[in-house]
Amino acid sequence: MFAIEIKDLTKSFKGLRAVDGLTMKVPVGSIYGFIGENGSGKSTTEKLICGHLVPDGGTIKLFGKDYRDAGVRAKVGALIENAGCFPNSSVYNNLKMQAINLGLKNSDEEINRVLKIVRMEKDAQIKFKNCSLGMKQRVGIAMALLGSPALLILDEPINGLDADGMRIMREILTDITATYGSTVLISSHVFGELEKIATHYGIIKQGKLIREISANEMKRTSKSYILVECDDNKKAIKFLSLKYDGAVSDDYGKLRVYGDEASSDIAEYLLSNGIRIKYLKKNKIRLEEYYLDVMSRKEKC
Amino acid sequence: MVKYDRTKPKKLKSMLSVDFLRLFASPLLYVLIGVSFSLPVLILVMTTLNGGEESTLIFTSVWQSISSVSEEGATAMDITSMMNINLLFFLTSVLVGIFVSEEFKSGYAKNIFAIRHKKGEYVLSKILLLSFSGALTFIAYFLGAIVGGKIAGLSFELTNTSVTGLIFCMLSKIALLPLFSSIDLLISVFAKQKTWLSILGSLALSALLFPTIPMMTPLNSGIINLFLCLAGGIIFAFCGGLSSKFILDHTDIV
Amino acid sequence: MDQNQIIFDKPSFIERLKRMLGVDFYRLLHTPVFYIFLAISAIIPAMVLSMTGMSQEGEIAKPLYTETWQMIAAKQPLYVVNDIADYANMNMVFIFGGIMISIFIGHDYRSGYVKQLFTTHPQKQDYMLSKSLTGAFSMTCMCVTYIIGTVFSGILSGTSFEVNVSSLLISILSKMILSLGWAGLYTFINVILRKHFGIAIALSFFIGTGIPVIGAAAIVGNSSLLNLFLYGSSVYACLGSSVTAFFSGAIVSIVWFIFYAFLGSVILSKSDVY
Amino acid sequence: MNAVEIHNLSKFFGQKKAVSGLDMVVPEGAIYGFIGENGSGKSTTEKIICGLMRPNNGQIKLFGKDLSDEDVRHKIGCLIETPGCFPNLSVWQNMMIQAANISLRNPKEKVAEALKLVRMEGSASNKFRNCSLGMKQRVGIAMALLGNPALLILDEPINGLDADGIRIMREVLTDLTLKKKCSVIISSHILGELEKIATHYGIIRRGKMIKQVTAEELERECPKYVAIKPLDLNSAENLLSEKYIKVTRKDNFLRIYGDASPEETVNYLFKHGIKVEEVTTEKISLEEYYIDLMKKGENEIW
Repeated sequence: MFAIEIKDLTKSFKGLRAVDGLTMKVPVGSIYGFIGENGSGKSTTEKLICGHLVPDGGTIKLFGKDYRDAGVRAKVGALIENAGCFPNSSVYNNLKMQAINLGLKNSDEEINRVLKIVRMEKDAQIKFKNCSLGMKQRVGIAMALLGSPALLILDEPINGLDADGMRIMREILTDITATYGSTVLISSHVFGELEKIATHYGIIKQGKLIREISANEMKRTSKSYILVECDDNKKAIKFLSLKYDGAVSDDYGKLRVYGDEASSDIAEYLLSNGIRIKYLKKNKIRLEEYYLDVMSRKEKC
Repeated sequence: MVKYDRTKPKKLKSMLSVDFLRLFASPLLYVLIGVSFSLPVLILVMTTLNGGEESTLIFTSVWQSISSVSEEGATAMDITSMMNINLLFFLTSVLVGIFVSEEFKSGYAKNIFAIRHKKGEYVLSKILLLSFSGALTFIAYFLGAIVGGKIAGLSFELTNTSVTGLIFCMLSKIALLPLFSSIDLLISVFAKQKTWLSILGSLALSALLFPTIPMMTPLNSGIINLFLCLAGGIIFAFCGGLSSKFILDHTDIV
Repeated sequence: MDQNQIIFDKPSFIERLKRMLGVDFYRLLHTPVFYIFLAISAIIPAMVLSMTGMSQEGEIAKPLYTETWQMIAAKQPLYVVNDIADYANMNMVFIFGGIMISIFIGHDYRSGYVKQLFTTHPQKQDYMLSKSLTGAFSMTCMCVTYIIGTVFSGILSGTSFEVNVSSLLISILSKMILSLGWAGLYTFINVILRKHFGIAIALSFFIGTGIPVIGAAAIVGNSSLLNLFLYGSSVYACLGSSVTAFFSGAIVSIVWFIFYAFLGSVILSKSDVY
Repeated sequence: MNAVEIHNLSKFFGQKKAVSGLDMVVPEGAIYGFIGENGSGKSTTEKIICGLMRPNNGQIKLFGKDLSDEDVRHKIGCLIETPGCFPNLSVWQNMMIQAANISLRNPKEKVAEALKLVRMEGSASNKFRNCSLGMKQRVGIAMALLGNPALLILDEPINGLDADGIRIMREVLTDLTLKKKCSVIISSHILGELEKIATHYGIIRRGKMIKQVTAEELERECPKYVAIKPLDLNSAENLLSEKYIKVTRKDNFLRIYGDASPEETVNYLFKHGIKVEEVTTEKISLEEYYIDLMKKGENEIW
């Protein structure tokens, strides 16, 4: 079952096609990293899912039901662009209103729970307009977490969070997907952070989803290789190409051995032939490289 | 230091161009000019064209919508002496309130005050600009009164005043504008982001000063009235400007 | 917890409306806007009552209002403004109500909280109904404070209090019922013009003053056709009104309320939230 | 000559001390990385430098002159928290207003150039409120850079920028500081990006500057180490700790500090029959340095 299923969704503003035939599937319980350039239609898609914008065409299904179904939408938590809070009311009052809006019975208890999660218990009485950028972001996250939603849509939640805030963010998302089985759609430009928690990725370019892949699939399919550098590379390459056919020297003064041999065996082989190793690394594909590689490809696969 | 594109800081000129650019780019001024043109038309047309029954709002001549003649009940707080051009001073309070608080609310004040230490130019440029736009609304009202008078078929002849009296009356009212805009600026600079406070505050202060206007600028005002209004306007603008500068100097901009 | 266990119990219409109303009332009672307007509608009658009429040829100005209850409603339904006393009565509450609802809804959109509302409430009629009901409630409260203000200023200025009590009650009740229709109208204006707060509040003020109906009355004269309009029936609920006036006002109000709520929901569901 | 010199600066909001006794020195032409947690007083300090907030006490000197010197203040460019633009005016109009604000000689051409720099020339005509978060941030940066300022203060400019946007900003900042000798104060939480361009660092905690260091000093203070991922962690650790003085363990990697060379350590392990999966020479990253600094108690640092 998919938490979000979108089929050729289109949305244009005054002639400019923000979302253009987007098709997307977000499995339940996953943390779906939604990546793309500024203005590639990420926020627009998220607003369409939350019903903030009316699509020109295409269908959106949440948990198998139409996205306009009130039951499903009551279990959606969203933080898009900024936390929509009343500036003159205190943080606590804003959360109280959202708790009433969600019809939560034990609202005070629930509010304290989410405030504790984002470490904002002591600042609950400050007026929202007096909070700093980082604190406003945490209030937005707390509001989205109210009532432990089945689907959480976060548009660049890491914006303005400090290192500590990012760590909390990661813990929240992994915890909510594990204990409540919720699904998270998160868009961000900080690939380092996203990489640590995302289970699926969707790469969007000019309003189209050009690649949708799960994290471990990405690891498997991308050509992995071993990087090695020795004090005498020429001698090393001769030995390596004897035993491994995928050995080649790249232009950064390092040797690459494609295929999935164990790096320890390669090291063992080189050392036993008296070659001293300066650098040895299993090349774990990083999200940023994968993203740049996909973006540079012209065709849509 | 390296030569920079930023020329020698001609502060007042740059501040004025910033304000004028924004004034003509946003709809605020045009809406208020529209309102001040249609206000007299509404007043004149509605009161005269009501099936002839007796009405408390009887305008004998068009110019009554500009101001009441000096000795005729100028002090009484009755309706007709209120329903004339002097209402526009309340409109200027709304204009100043919105225009200034928009600057603080959008955060553009950060860019203005980052490169200026002295707040004098900001205050002076605002007073000049807002008096100028106030004058535009007065002119629009004047034209509206003429149009309204034509439609309602009211008489245009000037009883116990002359054309010069009328012109001086209008000029001295415009001369009072710096006085009102500097006071409204004072409130708005204090209120900063809180638009409702700057508008309500300016309206309240203008209401306080309102009764003086008919006395200072009757229909048959002469050169002395103009001189008095000009002097009063400039002195008040000076004090209002200085106190606004004081507030800006001693409070956080953000 | 495996996935297909997530059950989505569809909240009933009443439940959804209750939640939305809860949010609106919480905000209404916890922010100063409502109380400021209650105070305004208490003070205004005192000020207006003290205003004197037009003074002709210098004799002392005769007071505008001879009886306190003229402040609540005019003696006979006159759609045309020829006497300020007939115009400035409790209908002014509908002007203040218009401004308050514009500020209330404008705040929703400017703060961005409307994003949360429309995330959890896909049906747009929840929003329309809840805002109209909140608006109607606040206008009724403003009527109450208006009446209190009138009574006080009446006692102070010593104007006479005798009036046909039943028709006074009818006119007060029908004006309160009419606030439903007015709230629907104001909510409609502010939701349609949500992108231009300035124009929305100006338009609400303009319609609240009833100038369009007065203009029509100036042309068409005092025909009872004007009662179909909200301003018309507000004027019709005057001191001489009978029970039929009450029912006609109630029907007009409820019809407009439903019409605007329905039209607003349809338009909203077709257009983007902001 | 220093671009910014601050001595014993403090600012109170009621009883809350936003900034207390802060000292700061930013040399001319430097890119000063300003690092600190949320609410540690970064933005407040930057607002005080721009004259947007009045300090309770403390001395501030810009280019040797006092903060009230008009000539110096005229050469400041700032982007603090959100870009201050009028929402219902178009991007172009906002930029033209800023060009008038700093009395630029040929505004149209300069504004077009600035927008081109941040790849925003295409959407110059749409209203500011309709731009996405990333595009608003680019407009804010373009506005701060207009008429190349002498002192540039950017408060978390990377917020919302995509990879391409960050790359552009990096290029622009290095170009500004090298060619035009502009000094930059930039605060950010993404230390990886900051590390690539910053020449000086200032670490602030609860309103007090706890460490000011240049990039070279940081280089020295962050020792190099050889990171080894052996198949069998414990035996490798015991073996290595005999040979080398300082060996620590961090998420199944062994770190050998001091001047150990990777070849030597690998051979040493190979002789003792310990298989190795990965060998790299690394340097302690800015992020790690910052986290260690934060863990140390406040008094320990002095």
